[in-house]
Amino acid sequence: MTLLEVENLHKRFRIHALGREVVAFEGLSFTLRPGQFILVTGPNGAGKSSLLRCLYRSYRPSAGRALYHSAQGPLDLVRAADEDIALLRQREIGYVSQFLRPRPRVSALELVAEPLLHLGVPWEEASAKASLLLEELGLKPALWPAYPSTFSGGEQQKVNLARALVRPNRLLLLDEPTASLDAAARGALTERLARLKEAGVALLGIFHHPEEVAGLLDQTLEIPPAPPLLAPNPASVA
Amino acid sequence: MPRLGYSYAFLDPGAKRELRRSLLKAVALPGYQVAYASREMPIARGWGTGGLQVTLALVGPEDVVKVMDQGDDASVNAANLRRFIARMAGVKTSTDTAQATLIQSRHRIPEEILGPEQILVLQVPYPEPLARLEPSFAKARELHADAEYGLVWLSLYEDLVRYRTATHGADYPVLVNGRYLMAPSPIPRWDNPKLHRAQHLTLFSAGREKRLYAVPPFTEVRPVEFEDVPFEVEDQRGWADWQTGVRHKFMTELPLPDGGSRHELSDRDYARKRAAHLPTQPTYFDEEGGFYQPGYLAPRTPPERLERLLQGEP
Amino acid sequence: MEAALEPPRLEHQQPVLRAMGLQKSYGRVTALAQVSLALYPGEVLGVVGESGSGKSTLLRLLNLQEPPDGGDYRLEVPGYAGQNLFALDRYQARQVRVRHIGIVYQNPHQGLRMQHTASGNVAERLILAGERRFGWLRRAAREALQASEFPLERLDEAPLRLSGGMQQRVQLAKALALQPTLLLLDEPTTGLDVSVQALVLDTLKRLQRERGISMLIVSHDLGVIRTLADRVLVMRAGRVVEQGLTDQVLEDPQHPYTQQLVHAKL
Amino acid sequence: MSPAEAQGRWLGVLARAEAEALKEFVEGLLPALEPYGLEVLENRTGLVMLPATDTARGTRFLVGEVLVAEARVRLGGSEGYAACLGRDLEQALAIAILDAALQEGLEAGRIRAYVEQEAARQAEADAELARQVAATRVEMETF
Amino acid sequence: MTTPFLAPHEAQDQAVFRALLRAMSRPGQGYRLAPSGEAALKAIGQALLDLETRFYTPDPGLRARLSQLGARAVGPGEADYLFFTELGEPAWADLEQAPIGSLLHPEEGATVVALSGPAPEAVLRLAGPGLPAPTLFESGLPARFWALRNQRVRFPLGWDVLLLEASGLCRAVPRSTLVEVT
Amino acid sequence: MAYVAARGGEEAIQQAEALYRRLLGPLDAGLVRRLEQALPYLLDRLMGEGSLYAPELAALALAQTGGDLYEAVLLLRAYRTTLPRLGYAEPLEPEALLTVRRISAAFKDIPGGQVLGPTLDYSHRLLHFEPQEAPPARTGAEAQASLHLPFVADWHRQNGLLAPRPPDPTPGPEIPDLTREPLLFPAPRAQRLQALSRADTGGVLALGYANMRGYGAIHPTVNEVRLAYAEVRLRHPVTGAVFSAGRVRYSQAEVLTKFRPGPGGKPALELGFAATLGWNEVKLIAAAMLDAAMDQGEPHPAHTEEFVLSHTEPVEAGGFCIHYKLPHYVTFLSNLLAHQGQPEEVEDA
Repeated sequence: MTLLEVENLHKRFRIHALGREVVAFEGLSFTLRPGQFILVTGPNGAGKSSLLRCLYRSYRPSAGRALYHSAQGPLDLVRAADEDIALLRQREIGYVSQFLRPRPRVSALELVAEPLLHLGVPWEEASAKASLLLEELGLKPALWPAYPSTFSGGEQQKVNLARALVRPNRLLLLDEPTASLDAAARGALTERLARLKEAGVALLGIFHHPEEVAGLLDQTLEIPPAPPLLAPNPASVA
Repeated sequence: MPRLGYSYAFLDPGAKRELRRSLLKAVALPGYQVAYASREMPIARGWGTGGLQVTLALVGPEDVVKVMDQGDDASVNAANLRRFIARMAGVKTSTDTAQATLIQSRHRIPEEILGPEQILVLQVPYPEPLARLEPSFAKARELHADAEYGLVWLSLYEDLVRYRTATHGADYPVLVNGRYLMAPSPIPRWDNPKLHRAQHLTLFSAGREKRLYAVPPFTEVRPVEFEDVPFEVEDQRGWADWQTGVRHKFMTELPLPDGGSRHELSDRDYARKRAAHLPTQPTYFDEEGGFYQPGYLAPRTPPERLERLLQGEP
Repeated sequence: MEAALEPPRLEHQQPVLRAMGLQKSYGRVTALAQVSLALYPGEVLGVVGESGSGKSTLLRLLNLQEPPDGGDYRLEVPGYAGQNLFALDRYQARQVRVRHIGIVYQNPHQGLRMQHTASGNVAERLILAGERRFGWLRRAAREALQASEFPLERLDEAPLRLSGGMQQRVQLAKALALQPTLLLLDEPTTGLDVSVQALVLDTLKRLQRERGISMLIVSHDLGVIRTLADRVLVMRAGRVVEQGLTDQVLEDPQHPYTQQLVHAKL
Repeated sequence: MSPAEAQGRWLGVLARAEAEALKEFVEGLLPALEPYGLEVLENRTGLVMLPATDTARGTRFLVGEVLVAEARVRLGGSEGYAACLGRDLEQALAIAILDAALQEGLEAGRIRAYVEQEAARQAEADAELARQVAATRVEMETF
Repeated sequence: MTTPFLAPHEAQDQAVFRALLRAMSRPGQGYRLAPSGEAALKAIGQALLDLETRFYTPDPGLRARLSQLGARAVGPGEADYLFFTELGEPAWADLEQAPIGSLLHPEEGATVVALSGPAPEAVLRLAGPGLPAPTLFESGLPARFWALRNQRVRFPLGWDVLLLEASGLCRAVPRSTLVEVT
Repeated sequence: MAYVAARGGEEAIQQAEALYRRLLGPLDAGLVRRLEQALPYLLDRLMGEGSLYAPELAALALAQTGGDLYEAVLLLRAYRTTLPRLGYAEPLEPEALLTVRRISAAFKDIPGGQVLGPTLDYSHRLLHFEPQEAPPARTGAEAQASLHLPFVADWHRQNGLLAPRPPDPTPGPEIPDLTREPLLFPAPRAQRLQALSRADTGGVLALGYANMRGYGAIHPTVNEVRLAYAEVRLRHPVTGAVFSAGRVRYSQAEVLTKFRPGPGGKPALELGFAATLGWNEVKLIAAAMLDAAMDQGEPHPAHTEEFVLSHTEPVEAGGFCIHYKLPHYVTFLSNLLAHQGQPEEVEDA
């Protein structure tokens, strides 16, 4: 049984001002099962991040198919309606970025609890879960009611991770989540990922230091280097 | 020689028909202001030309006409109008409220309860109850079309917040038949309740502003009020007529040279009858100040209660 | 080739708002050309575009302030569900507008009676909906102002004497007093200091989350849109040139105009 | 000149004629006309509403009312009519009688002569006015 | 100065108007008009119609008589006043079109004047302005008429009805009245 | 009892009117005739605002009121109400006007020339203490003299600066008439022009002046001012022959407000217009400006049709102003009691 079947996925950026296209990646195919952890590797600029963003639909894939078996039925993430993607993001698909985007005047605890609040979880329960996770990742309790915009990079990233992990997901996309973390936090994360994997969450991730999660990896997806040059925009040539 | 003879009741038949058509529509649309052409009359605009036109459109040889101003039949303007109506229509006139079939009045409704066949014509300076809040008649018309009267209750709300009382005196706006907001003409608030489910027909006419409207008998007429802060009439509980000692009827205040004042019944016909111990009709407010329709006027709001409401304790 | 999106399959809720083929011209100027949009429960839809793109016209139409030349507009509100609201008479249209649609304008003068009290401005909404209990109005005005994080000690001051940020809170309280189904926001933070802007945005975000109100926000400020909107419509010369999830439109804009807009602003 | 134009001309000239002289003239004719049966049908004052035309956009509007005296008489088989500005009922009556007489062809020679004499006087007065107005025309320098 | 003279026709107009005003003020109550039957229709026309009004009637004879008042005969959709000597099948379509006014100008709703049949055809329960309490009233007009009337009246929109009975009584049912056909 | 006994009030009003008459002095036909001859411009203003052309009655009204213009206008208006309307004259066609004065500020010279006509515009405003004889008429050629002077607007039209004047075939009885139908806003243009023709000279001047001083976005240029005689043409009821019942003094003004880009790149003009019975140049220039300003749709009151027309009606404005002399003690007391005990704003706790 698979959770995600990616077939011949392409991503190109069409830059109208320059009349050019930039290729991010081309012709990717792979499958991902529940509980499987695939590491995405490849040289810088190969389009590793772009792949994750395409699956999260922060980017619009240019061609191909990404059949996702949601709890409510299968759906091609390439063509699915925005409304459906929004729904999946709220309930099934998580995404951990490299950086937190803090909002002014929102406390760390509130920011982490927010995804649960969106699902209608009462504040008491949501904040308890958020506290637990922040504790696990080693953010000092004194900082919980503070605004993360004043935090260090590492502290911010803990909040970011906690926010992404606080809610149960079926698919988790990890884009260099450990970049600015201290060793203790990295350890906590690895531990948490192991538990998620055990619980059947499918993981697709980019790691600067893959050795940290080596024990959890099932497979590696190697993205070949992207073509080095800008390709002329076929539309503008024609 | 120019034509010397005037039409019966001054207005030419065409003007009368237009007024009559408008009056019938006004009765069918309680509280709604019907626009009419409003002829120029031989008295100045603002001096009762609206009321006069309606009276002249109504009047026939069988009528007995009473005209009063501020409650007084002897007021110069009332006398002048009465003279004109009598001259132009050859009708009987009377100062006795009970005798009159047609009563044209400025700023008062008589104290004695009007009978079902009597018609009261009130002179109106500003027909538009929204004018203080929306000076454009064209825009006010849209507000009436939508029954959008929030502004009026808002203004009462603000009065209560700022002054702990409604500051609107005479011409206190009313909602007629649950639909149209209406200016009752500058009658004192004391007279407002008299319009509610009255037996008689009341017609209102503003000559200068060219609008007429009606409150048919037995029509709901409710002042702008809050359920928990009910409308109040003028507080004259301590006042008595200096000549007759009568209380609980609307009084006017007469300043005295020594700086004090005394009080006098505003309805002079009623005062005359009371002074002469003549029989009178039942009055809208009884001798204790109770209104003849029990329950319509709620008790006054005590200041402590208003303070609690202001704090949001319903 | 750009993949055409399919209609929603997982989203089983009915849209709260569905507008189809909105059309509006002023003389020879086309303000809106075949604009269609849907808004789901609890969703925030951003509308971006430069001035003259038709954003304001769209808001006026959706607020039933003026009729379109063509189109169909439905809101899932009691009594009017499944009806084209553009076909209502002026009285009914007003009922819908008063009870079910809230609006916050960029210019508080447009949305508030500046000489009245702040609480009165909020109370008026309830009055329009038929509330005639003074104590109740006071309570509701307090609650709505409190929810909009307005300082209650200034409850009975005139907006004229309040700061821009406070004025927006009064507008918001007024818009929310009747728990509208739809909240329209017309550049709600434009003209405010950055710090005040953040406070207002935060209030909006919280209210949206707590009350599940569907919002449509018009702004030329992409930061505001990113903070609040789930999805975005990009308008230009009366047409929708692009729509998508907010992060997608901002990070991977497809249409040349959107690219220009995003790159000019970010 | 069509009969209607001719009638329009005499009615216009008579309306502007000097009233006292006109009345005297008609007084003198009455003995000759009365045998044909003279009946006054209407003689009253009233208002005539005057529409005007806006020269900017062409809208027709009502500029105001004009007081006129009018008269209708029957003489023989004709109905004479007159209206003239003001409230001189006798003047209107006098003109209406002349109008009827001219239609009937009674005393036509005398009446026509009177009308022509009046017309000439009025034309001269207009011409004199026109000359005086023309004298106020500003002569622009020409190079 | 002597009092101006009240001409007989003016006296009739005044009396008719006062009766109509009473009737309009007290829905369902009968007030006597001096003339009855078709003459009453004409008397109402004379009291209210002139150059400034438009009327409709399907009855050619009545149309000719009312036109003499200077009023313009028009179609039912443009009429200020509609006169019916009888209300049957063809009248329904006319009444469907009768103006009900607009929210900005509800007074543009028409007045429907009709001769009422001799026998009671519908029992109505009337309530609203002019009525101290809900009142039953036997109408000589068919229930179909009242159903149509109720369908067209959305206060303040709608038309006002004047009924003329053979007895010479005139009754009014303005649009402000709630009419329930029992 | 047909009449109430004259009590204090009634006796007083009769005596008040008598006193007024005594102070005014005797009034006879000779006085009225002299006023009619001596004060034609005052009568013009009175007849224009009274909306009734009847110089003899205007003089009578003036005599009866001692020259109180508002009272005199009211007399004329009220008298008007009592007269039957015999009918409608044939519409007054601009081309048929017998013009005695026609000037334009828009051009140095115009077709037909700048004709000053009777005016004091360029006279020295000196009081003359000696008796004045009418100066003799200058006699002379002027063979071409005509009272039919062309219209400056027609020149604009020939040059494509102004839209053609569309024919308005509305017959008299169908022209909207504010004396028969109430004025509702927005008003048809015909009613607007009718209202301006009857409007109060002082009121129109004040609002027009406010516009000129910068409250309006208008910089007026007088395109044309014209004083004329107009024939009142009626139709013979039997034969249908059209004839003139006499001449009335009539004046009109056009004010040029601004240029707009028109079709074909040429500028297009906007003209405001006003006309009245009698000769009254000040009122017409101000009124024509207001006519143009009312189409600008800007919110200043002096630009707003409802504001301008509602407040420049002399009988209504004057009457309402003096109505405040009537007793108001009931309303005054009611208002007083409404405020009693709560005179100051309550400070918030």
